[in-house]
Order: sequence, then structure tokens, then C-alpha cells
Amino acid sequence: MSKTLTYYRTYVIRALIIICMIATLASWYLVSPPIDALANELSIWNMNIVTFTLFVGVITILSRYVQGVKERADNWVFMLYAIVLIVVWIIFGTFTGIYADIYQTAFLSTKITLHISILGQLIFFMTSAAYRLFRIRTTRTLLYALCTATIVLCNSPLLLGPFPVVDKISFWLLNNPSMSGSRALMLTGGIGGAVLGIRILLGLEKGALRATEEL
Amino acid sequence: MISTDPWVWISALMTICSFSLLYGENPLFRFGEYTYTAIVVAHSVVTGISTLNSRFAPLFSGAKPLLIIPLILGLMSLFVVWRRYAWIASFPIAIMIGVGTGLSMRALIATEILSNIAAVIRESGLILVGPPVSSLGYLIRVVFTITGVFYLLFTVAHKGPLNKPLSYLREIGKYAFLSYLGLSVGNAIMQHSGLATSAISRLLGQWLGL
Amino acid sequence: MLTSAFTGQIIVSGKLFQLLTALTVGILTYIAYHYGKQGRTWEIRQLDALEAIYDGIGRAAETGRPILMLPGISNLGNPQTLAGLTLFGEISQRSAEIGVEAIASASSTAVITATEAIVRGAYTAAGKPELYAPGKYVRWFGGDQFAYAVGSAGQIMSTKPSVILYAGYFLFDVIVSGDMGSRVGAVQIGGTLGSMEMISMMCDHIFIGEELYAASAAITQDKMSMATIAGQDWVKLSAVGLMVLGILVKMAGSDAILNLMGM
Amino acid sequence: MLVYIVTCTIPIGASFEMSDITIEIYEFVDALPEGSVVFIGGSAVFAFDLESSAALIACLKHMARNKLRIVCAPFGVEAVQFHKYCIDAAGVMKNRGGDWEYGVDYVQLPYLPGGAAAYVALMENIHTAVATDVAGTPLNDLPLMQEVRNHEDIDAWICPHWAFDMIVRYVVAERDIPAIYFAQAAAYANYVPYMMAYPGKVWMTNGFLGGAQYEKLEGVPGLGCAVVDSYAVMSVVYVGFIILGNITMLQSRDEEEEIIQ
Repeated sequence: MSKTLTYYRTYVIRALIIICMIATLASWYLVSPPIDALANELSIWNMNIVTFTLFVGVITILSRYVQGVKERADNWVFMLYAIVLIVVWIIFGTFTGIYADIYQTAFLSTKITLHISILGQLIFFMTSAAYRLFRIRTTRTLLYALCTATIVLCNSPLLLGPFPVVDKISFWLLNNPSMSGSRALMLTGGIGGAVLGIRILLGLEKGALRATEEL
Repeated sequence: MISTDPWVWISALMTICSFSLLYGENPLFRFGEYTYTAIVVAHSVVTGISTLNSRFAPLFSGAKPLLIIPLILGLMSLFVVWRRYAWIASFPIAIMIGVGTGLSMRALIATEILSNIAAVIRESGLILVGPPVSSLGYLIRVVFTITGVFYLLFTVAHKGPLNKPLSYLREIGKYAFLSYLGLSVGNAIMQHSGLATSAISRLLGQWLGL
Repeated sequence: MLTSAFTGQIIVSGKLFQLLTALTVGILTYIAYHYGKQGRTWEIRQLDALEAIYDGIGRAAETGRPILMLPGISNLGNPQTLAGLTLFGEISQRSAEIGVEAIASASSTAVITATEAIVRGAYTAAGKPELYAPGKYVRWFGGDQFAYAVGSAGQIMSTKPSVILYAGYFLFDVIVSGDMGSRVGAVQIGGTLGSMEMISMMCDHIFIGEELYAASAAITQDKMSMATIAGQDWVKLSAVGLMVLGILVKMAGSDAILNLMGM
Repeated sequence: MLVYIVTCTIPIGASFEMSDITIEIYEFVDALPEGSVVFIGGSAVFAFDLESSAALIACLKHMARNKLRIVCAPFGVEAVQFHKYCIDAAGVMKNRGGDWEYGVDYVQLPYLPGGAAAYVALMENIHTAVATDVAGTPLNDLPLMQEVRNHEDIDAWICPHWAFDMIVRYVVAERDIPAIYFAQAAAYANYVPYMMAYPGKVWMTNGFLGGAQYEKLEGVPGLGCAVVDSYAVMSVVYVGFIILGNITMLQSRDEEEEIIQ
């Protein structure tokens, strides 16, 4: 593509970003029915466009796996199996619909079971980590080990049964010291996000725009 | 009694595949991993097809012809995977960035920033009322939040005569974060322990009938 | 009242303060950008975890074991990954100069490409381009979150690094590699805005929250990144100011500030 | 692993106390008048949300008993499956022995893509944001949806999913709808500031324990109670490991000192 076209394209893209941002912001702060209508229409368009991104994953994965099988890369047998599974699953799912009982059973027995057991078994790594990582060497590790052990014990029915007050302790800890740390992070994170938004609006943020400009 | 339902057997196989990670990298885990990836992308395609049917129903029934624009923009967004024509996708991406950033900015200011500041101010009025335990709680909330934000200042107030007293504030802020992280770890342990229980009890109960 | 006439007709009632906040954030950000453009620099305060990285490079030289850098499970579009790669750039440069091996593994293929480029650049800048070979320092184990965790755990076991740096976007997967890291006795340093509690559980030194970005700006001394951080600092300082003012007024028995904020 | 297998097969029947906040949530749901419309939704990761399912299933039974009506709004690709899982497990639908009839007491919307934009569009006007239900039936053909048109018709929002921030921002803060969060334990610490920032509008339970408490209040022991039971032993094992780690460290330090001497 010629340089002039690229140049105009960049401007069109920036203008699009700015129009969308101003519309969504202005519809919130200002009294103006036309802007409200525009912002609402843009939100619905956004929903519709995002639907298509659901297909991006399958295109990249399939192209990578097909390449892998062709080149007999490591694990190519697994890749071939994955390609077959993807195709079969899509046909099966489209045929039954996502709200059918059989689809639900198939999905729960495979993907969800795998995910739950992967997340669940992390507890074994955590337990082994508890042995090595919570060794009290500094005030930091002391505080850390104390906090973790307290919350682990205070949520345990072994203590909750005979001493109901430990529930109050665990909630007090979570809702006061822990909450404040979390709140400070939320507040500064919010400020970081708002500043990022302004920088995108003013066209200063190359990071987020790179997604559109370097394509 | 051991189950005769084939889905329960598949589910048991999947649980064993992922638990095999405890013994390190192995073909069984690889099998589970590829099954997982394949179903994740296939499920998103199935969901995508049914969502498209629902979202563009008003276009095809003629109720809302304007939806042709997002349909074209959506198709353009698929070019993102095609390196040579990826620039076509930049127009829909611009709309997604614009709408997303605008919406999140207005919400961040109202929810994350102002409502939290207001909460701190409200809580400061509660320090001197109520039982000592709750007073202490409110005092901790106010002090820890302010010092926490102070800790995350990087370019101001770390030089000159003010540095010494302010470094104590930063130190308190750091402990606020450490207590947050320590307590979150405790809570995360609780969650993963629960998930492990549910996975194992499913395996034992449904599959082996124990 | 002017404000009440103004709100309701032009500005939605109850949202004047929100709009003013947005404008304040905008003005402060622009002023910081303007200063940055003029070449003004700011000094970023000492970050403990960054000092620990420098100590770690020395320790690696003493023990002769490598430094491992993990930039997380996200891709190049994520600012956390970019901050992590900036740190890795500095580390690999310093390591190349004193003859320590700096190795890495990543989950996204784009990050792998960028990391390779960083290592090549570091060896060239250190005057030892002959030591660089593609695939020697950077490894890829597949795009999945847990494939990456298991792969990097294997890498830790086989290379026994003296220092491991986790800088980027991580979720619970970090437990797997973190546990292995503590088994081989590595000093672990980490920072993420993803699952911060898991990183903090595994690591001896942590970047809390945005310290990760501050560290990458401090290392590169890039004027525009510093200007962004300075701009955010001013907004944070204003927030602290508003809180303190509100508390003082509240202590005096008035809800004036809360009413003004519309909360 | 052995501890888990033992605790899973031999329940010890550990008892636990109620938290004030769980009781508050229960009373809030109880006080909703008959026919109130409750939305259930958020961005889902099923495996994480399993923890919230304990409280949600008990709450669904509670809502069905009180003749409330619900609309499930999935903002994540796995949310449709999660909602179906909970509704099926609660047994509240007519085909599973309950009283609820599809379209009259309960509607399942299709996946709503777009994150923040989806929440905003849905609050503004449900019928323009989404045209059909999950099975493709036009919303206007469903009796419940004829009454529910925008945010003014929603009485409460229940989030049994991961990203609660979106709901606080666009449902509670922007539209003033009260929200209940059956939080996953790992998410509780992150999102608890919202409960403090919106007192009386946002409530959160903590993990499986919160689920077990809701189950106990409703009198339907389920996954929550089972997990809390096994957790009783596991917590002791975990703290035991922390203490053991410290003892071995102290011992090895003594040995090192002896060698040095």
C-alpha cells in the first residue's frame, strides 16, 4: 500500500477511536439524547464485532497445528488428534446446540473436569510450597506466614465449631487490613487506567494504538 | 458400584490425565492438555455460531438493516490473523478500543477512584464511635489506604527534608500490601483445596461409587 | 445556584464532580507529557526488588549458575509483558558483560521472537556476538498456560538458576514453576498485576503493583515513560489530598466534601 | 493426596457458624416481593465459578420457593453452561420436579459479547441489546421478557462469576441496582473494597464457606458443606507443613552453627 494511503488510514483510525471515546464519555456526563443514541448504537456494534473474535482462536490454532503435522514437529500426533477433535466437536455442537443436555454433559465431562482438576491440584504444589516458603527469616515472611496461617485456620470448621468467634477474626482481618491494601491497589489501578484512557484520547499512547497502527 | 456411564469414564480419565502433572511432564498430561485446548477453541466456535444467529437475527428478518455495518466490520476483524491484510482489521479494532476505553474510563473515575475516596472519608467519621474493635478496624482502613497509595508514589516526596518522615508512611503502606497479599494467599489456598476436593470426590463417588 | 442550573440541563445531575475529576486527570496527564517532551526527567525512588535484581546478577557471577527470566503468559500487547522484557533487556546486557548466562522462556511466540532479539542485542552490545546462537538462551514450550508452567519448571530443574525473575502477566500457573524454583534454592524476584498473591507467595522480593512499570522506566531512563509515571503520581497525590481534606472536614462534623463529590 | 481421599470418603460432619453477611444476604433475598426479577450473570470461568455454584444452587432453591423470577445473562463463553449446570442441579424447573416454567419464571439469554459495552447496552435496553434467547426464540415471544425491558425492571443482580468489577461499575454504580456476589475465595480479597464503598448495595460471601452457610440456612446441604468438611482436616495439614518447615529450618541452622564451631 502506498505511503499516502497508510498516512490517511492512520488518521481515520485515530478519528474512529476518538469519536467512539468521546461519544461514550459524553453520553455519560452530558444531557444530549442524540449522543446517547449514538453511544448506545456503538455499544451494540461493539458487541456484534466482538462476536467475530470468537473465531480468531480457532483459525490461529488450526493453522499452527496443520503446520505442525505437515512438518512432523514434536507432538504432531497430539496435534492431529486435536484437529480431529476440534472438527468433530464443532459439528457435534452445531448440530445439538449449546443448550442441549448432551452437549452440556460432554462439555462438563471433558473441558470443565480437566480445568477443575488442574486448578485443584495446585493445592499440592501449595502444600509443598508451604513447607519451604513460609520459613520465617524476616519480618516480612513472619507477617506473611502469620496472615496465611490465621486465615487458613480461621476458616476451618475445626475451630469454627467450638470457637465461633474465629469467624469474626477472619472477617475482621479480611475486611480491614487486607481490604485497605486491596483498596489502595484498586485506587491506584483506577488512576492508572484513567490516565491511560486520557493518553489514548490525546493520541499519546503508542502501546494501545500499536495494535492498529503496526498492522 | 463402579459406574457404567461412558461420560463418567471419560471424566475420570480426564481427571487422572491432569493429576498426572504431579509426576511432571508425561504423555498422559499432554493428551489432557491438547484435549483441553481443542475443546476450548471448538466451544468458542460453537458459541460464536449460535451468538451470530442471535445477534444478526434482526438484520436477516429486516427489522434492523443498519446491522449490516457491524456485520461487515466483524468480518473485517477476522483479517487480523492474515499478516498481509491485517491492516483491514484495524478499523473494527479501533472501534473496540474506543468504546472499551471510553466506557472503562468513566466507570473507573466513578467507581474505582471517587467511591473509594468517599468510603475512606465516611469511615474516618466512624473511628470514634462504636466498640473498640470496630474503631480499630476503621482506623486501620483509613491509615492503610492512605499510606498504601503513598507507597505507590514513585517520583514525588522521596528526597529532601521530608523524605525521612515520609519513609515511615511508605513503610506502613508496604505492610498494608503485605497483609493483603498474605491474607489473599490464605484465601486462595482455601479455594484450591475446595476444587481439589470436588475433583477427587467426583472421581471417587461417581466413578468408583465409593 | 449556578451549578444546579448548569447540571440537569447541560451536565447530568450529580455528575459534575466526576466530570471535573476526568478533566483534572486529563490536564495533569497533559502537563506531564508536555514536560516529558521538553526533556525533563524525574528521579524514581529506590525500588527494593530492583536492587535485589542487581545483587542477583552478582550472586549469579559468584555461583556460576544462570539467571532465568520468565515474562509471563500474555503477549506483546500487554504492558506488563513489555515492562518485563525491558527488565530482561537490562539484565541480559549486564550479564553478558560479566559472563553470566541469562536465559528465558515464554508462552507467546511473539514474546519469544522479541526475547531472542533482546538477547542477540545484549551480546552484540557487550562485544561478544559470537556467544549468541538462536534457541540457545530462549525456549518455548507451547502456548498453553500450564504447558508453559510445566515447561519452565523443567527448565528450572535442568539449569538450576541462581536467580529467577518473574516479570509480566502471571496467574495461578506460577505456583508450579515457583515451587520448583524454591526447590533448587534460587532467589526469586517477581512482579505482576495478574495474580499478585501467588507471585508474592513464591518470591523473596516483589514488585508491588505498579512498581513493575516504575522499575522498567527507572532502568531505561526513558523520558516519556517517566513522564507517564510522574503524571500518575500527581493524580495519586491529588487523591490523597482529597482524602485528607475530606477526613479533616468530616472530623469537624461536616459532610461538605462528600456532598460535593455527590457520594 | 491421601488426606483428600480419606476426607472425601469419610465425612467428619464438622459444624460451623453463620457469618453475619451471609445472614444479611439471605434476609435480603427473603424480603424480595413475589415476582421480583433477579438477574444472574457475569463473565464466567466455569472451573473457578464451581466454588460459587454451592451458594447459587441453594439461592436458586430459595428464590424458587419465594416465587421470584430470574433471567440469566452470560457475559463469558462458559457462562451458559454454568447457568444450566446450576439450574439443573437446583432442580427448580418443571421438567426436574420444580415449579419454574421456562419463559415465564426463567429465561436464559445467549452469550453477550463485548465486556463493558454489553453491560451498558443491556442496562439501557435489553431488547435492542439482544434479540433472542439462547435457543433462538425472539424475546418478545417470552412472557417474562415482555415485562423486563431495561434496568428499571431489574430488582437485584446476583454474580456467581469471576469479574465482579464490571457489575459494580455498570450495574450498581451506574444504575443503582443492588448486587450480591457469591465470591470465589481468591477473588474475595480483591473485590472486598466494593462492599465497603457501596454499603447496603453490595454484599459478598466468601468462597465455599459462604456457600456452605447459605446451604445451611436454606437447609439443603450440598457441595459447600462437603468441601468445608474436608477443609477441616486440610487446614491443619497445611499449617502443620508451615510449622514443620520452620522447625527443619531452625534445626538445619543449628547444625550449620555446630559445623562452623
